[in-house]
Amino acid sequence: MTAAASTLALEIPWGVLLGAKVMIILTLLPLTALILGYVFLMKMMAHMQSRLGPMDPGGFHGWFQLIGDGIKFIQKEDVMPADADRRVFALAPMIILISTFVVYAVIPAGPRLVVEDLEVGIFFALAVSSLSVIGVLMAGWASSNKFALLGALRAAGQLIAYELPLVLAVVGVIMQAGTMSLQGIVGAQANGEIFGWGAVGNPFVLTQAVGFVLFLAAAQAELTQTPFDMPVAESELVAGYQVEYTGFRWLFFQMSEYATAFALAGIAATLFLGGWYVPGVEGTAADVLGPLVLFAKIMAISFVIFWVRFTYPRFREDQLQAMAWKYLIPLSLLNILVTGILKVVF
Amino acid sequence: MAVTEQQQQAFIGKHLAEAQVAVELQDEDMVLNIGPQHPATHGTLRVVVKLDGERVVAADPVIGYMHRGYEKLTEYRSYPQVTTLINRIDWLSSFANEVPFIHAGEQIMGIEAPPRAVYIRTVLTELSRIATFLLFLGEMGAQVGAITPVFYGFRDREYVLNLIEAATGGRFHPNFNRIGGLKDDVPAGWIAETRRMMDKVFESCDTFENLLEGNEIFLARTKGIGIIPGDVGKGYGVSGSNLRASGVDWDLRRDAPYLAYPEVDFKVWTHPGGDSWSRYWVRLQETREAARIVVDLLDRLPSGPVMAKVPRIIKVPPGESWVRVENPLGEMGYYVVSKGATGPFRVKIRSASFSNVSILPWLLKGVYVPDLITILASLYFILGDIDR
Amino acid sequence: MPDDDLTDAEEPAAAEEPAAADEPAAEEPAILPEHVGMLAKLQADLGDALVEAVSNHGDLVVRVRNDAWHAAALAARSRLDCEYLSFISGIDWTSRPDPPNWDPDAPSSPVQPKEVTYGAAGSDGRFQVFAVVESTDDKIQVILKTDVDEADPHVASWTDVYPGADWHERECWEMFGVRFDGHPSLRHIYLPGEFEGHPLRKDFPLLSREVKPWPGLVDVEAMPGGAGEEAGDETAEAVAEGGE
Amino acid sequence: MPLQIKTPGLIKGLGVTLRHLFKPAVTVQYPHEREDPPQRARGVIALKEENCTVCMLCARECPDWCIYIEGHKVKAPPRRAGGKPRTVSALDRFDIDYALCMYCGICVEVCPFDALFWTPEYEYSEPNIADLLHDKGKLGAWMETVPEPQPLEVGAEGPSKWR
Repeated sequence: MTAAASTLALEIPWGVLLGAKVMIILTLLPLTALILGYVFLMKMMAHMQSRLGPMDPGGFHGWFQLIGDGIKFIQKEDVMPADADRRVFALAPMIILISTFVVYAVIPAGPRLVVEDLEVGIFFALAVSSLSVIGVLMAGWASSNKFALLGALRAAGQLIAYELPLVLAVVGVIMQAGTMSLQGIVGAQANGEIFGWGAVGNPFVLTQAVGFVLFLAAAQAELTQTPFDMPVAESELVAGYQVEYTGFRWLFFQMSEYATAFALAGIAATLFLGGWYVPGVEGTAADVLGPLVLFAKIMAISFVIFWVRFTYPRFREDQLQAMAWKYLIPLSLLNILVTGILKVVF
Repeated sequence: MAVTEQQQQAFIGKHLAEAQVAVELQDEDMVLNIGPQHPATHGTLRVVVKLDGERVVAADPVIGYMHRGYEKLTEYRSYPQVTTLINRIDWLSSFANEVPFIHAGEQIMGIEAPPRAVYIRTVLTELSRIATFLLFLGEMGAQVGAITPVFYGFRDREYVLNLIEAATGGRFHPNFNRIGGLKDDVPAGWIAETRRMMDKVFESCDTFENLLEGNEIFLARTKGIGIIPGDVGKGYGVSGSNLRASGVDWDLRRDAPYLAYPEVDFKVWTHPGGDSWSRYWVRLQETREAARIVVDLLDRLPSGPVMAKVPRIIKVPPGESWVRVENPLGEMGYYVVSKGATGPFRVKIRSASFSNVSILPWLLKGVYVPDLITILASLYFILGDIDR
Repeated sequence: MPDDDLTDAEEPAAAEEPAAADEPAAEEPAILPEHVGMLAKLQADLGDALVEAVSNHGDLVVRVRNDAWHAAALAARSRLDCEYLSFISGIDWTSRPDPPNWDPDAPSSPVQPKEVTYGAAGSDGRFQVFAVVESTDDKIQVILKTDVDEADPHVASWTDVYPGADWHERECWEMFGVRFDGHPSLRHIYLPGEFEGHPLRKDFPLLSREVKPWPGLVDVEAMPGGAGEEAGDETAEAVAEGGE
Repeated sequence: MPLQIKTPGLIKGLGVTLRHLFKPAVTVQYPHEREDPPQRARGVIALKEENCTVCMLCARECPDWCIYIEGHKVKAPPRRAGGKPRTVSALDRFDIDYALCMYCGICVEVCPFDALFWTPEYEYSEPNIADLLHDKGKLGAWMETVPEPQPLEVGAEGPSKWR
């Protein structure tokens, strides 16, 4: 969805280009968070619970609610606990936001619509997305609050445990596509054939169904969404590592939560659902249509993520660890093994 | 900086001494105050837990943040005024709170309410049971992390509250019982409406069964968590569904009959498990059973007056009476001592939640923090019922 | 029959307290037939420590001597299979000094009679501790009472018989000042640690009812300028009747 | 605690929420649409001033003592022509402090002269707690909203005593 076409960018000075890219992501990130927050948190959850959600702000179904909330948060007093480690406390939300921010850079939204088409795109995306653990730990530690500390420790254990199945689930896709570049993976799916029939390509969800489910489960944990929301568990730890945050700092946490959901859904859409590719559409048309298609796929995956979130109860921390180490990781290793064998056979 | 040892010691010295909390701190332990302001304690219960990691080493519930001194207040009020007060003890099933007190008064006076009044009292008691349990069925979900069930719980409870309001004028505090009967009969069309709503209650129970009761994550979170053996429960005075979920077949509606229960054929649900899931399951079954009782009673509602002949100014003759009933939360009883005045001389309120929660120090040893929340939720207490 | 001892014990109590004649217990048969067996079992264990027993509105009320309070719990638990503790609480039988702003003649004011009377199974002092234990198997319950010395109120703790007695005894100690010997940690349960006094004792005032004037005391003002000049006495009385 | 993924319980739960997504919501959009409470709902107390005889019964029976009444005696014309003029009590002040009121309805019930009525109106919240003290003018204004007594259910005896 970004418009930094590398072919056109040759003439533009490096600094200006970088600034433009940063600005694009900076506008995109809150926008996606707003869209997810409004569509799923405000409206879908409300209707699933026999409610309407906000209806008044903005006139039409309360579309302005979240923007209004954001404005409110910015106005709020910046409250910091007396015993807080002030610098770390202030830095933590930034780090979490930055880790999300960088992921956006590698997701392709069209043949030329990508901020940075890295050769190791998927590796890079998964690596930087796990940076948020550091932010969470910093937030929990600096808050000088026992609930926050418990939440942060839970988050650290959980995010590390789920980083592994997340990466392992992707390995199957990488093996099948033969590249780590996200554009390459989209291309591999577009040109793929299902038993010799290549009209719609081969979205890897068909051949990597296990990997897809594993990826979604791990992403759910990575995003600390129910049933894996122990770090913030409001009925146990009140709000976990976020408990002492208010105003715009808290807004950063929320924004990064939804933006990360969007980013991970984007990666899932790219890896498993064919990304921006639309059969039969090439060139500039794909640059226009691609973002829309990708957006639709992201919304579909986000729907599943949030649907699960609004339905299920929460695991206990030890159950979560058991699930990661006893089920998801062996399963993903098996998936890699089978993919490898099939790759060799066919 | 996070909490240093010095700060922690200072904290213990300052706060724990004040509240006289019996938690001794050793090395590497952390004291965590769950409450008095905490979403899981639905009210102002404070549980001081000593943690080793996330494992609870010792727990000491601190109650009294909501103590309103009802036993003292009743001594300064007349009988009708007391009725107003006591339906604020367990505010979720306030109609059921009024019944035993009124019974105690009627017993000392030697008055019996007319059959129609007794039937309507029974129906309203069961309706408040449904209202309480529907909220529990959702609330329990919220405590183990599912956000949606609690909304269904609130939504479906509303159907029942509307019925109670249509009959009594108050959603939460009906104040409908009078010594000798009821304030008034139910309005026209109420019975038909109640029948209609009971169908919705059955539907709602199915929803909870599908959404939560059979959910594998829910099972993993509640099965085997917080097991109360029947004998221990009895020693602590745990009652109601909590005791029945421990396999003790004990229901005052059947075993010490009152109201119109002897005339109804109903099943007392028990579960041998004794864990949090059993408590959920038993309450789910009891909600259905209560709806069945309501329908059954409405079919056979006798006609006639709803008020016996009583003097205009009620003076209860000297005497004392102990009346206990099976409230939604468990055994609720009033020990009313009268000396012939317009108000009671002494009222001992035996509320279910007080005893149900008193088992917590025993029950919470060695559980994890998330299980603590599950256990608190599954015991289902109302703070007003603990503190009175 | 153990009943013989009981009737002996009961008579002096009834003789001492003339007010006891008003009590329903005096009108009913002293012990209901279904309670005779229960009482015999308790009597066997407690002997003459069992001071008095009556059936009160279908419940067996047993008063035991203060030093037999613990034995009573054991007897109820072992002999009657009463494993279930309903509650332990206390009562202060003295009359309350009514708030100064109360009108004792107003029909609705809950002013208590000033003479000290005692309830079912009697009492010989100001404080009493009473408890209800139930048997979930036999579906029976017993109300146990014991007198507590006013000057030094104390009684044995039940915590080793019924673990649930812990909180109830804390509450009773806090509210009435009755010490429970052998209780592991008798500390405040509802009220803050520094609270002084025992709120449910009758001499502890309920301030909310003392600081505000009794609404009945503010009466209708007389007519300005020669009230009752032409008004007939009947009408004035009618007003006064409505007013009081 | 073995965890089984993809078992009916989890799927059934998803089904419940998905079905609710397409069901109409039960929310009542309050300021735009309002729910009508039942006729018996104890919303606010209305005062019929001409019926009040300043007998103080309600004020005394109130568990909270939240009713404040003051009155004075006035002369009224005789009931029969040629009779003596009577002395009646005129109401100076009749305040109900809704910040204290427990909505028990005892005052309405004990009033021997039918001067107090319940009405289901509920829209009288105030940002300032002192404004919850309704004087007799405000209480009198509620009289318009007092509903007719409802008919009773089949099998009930006598007319409704509800007020």
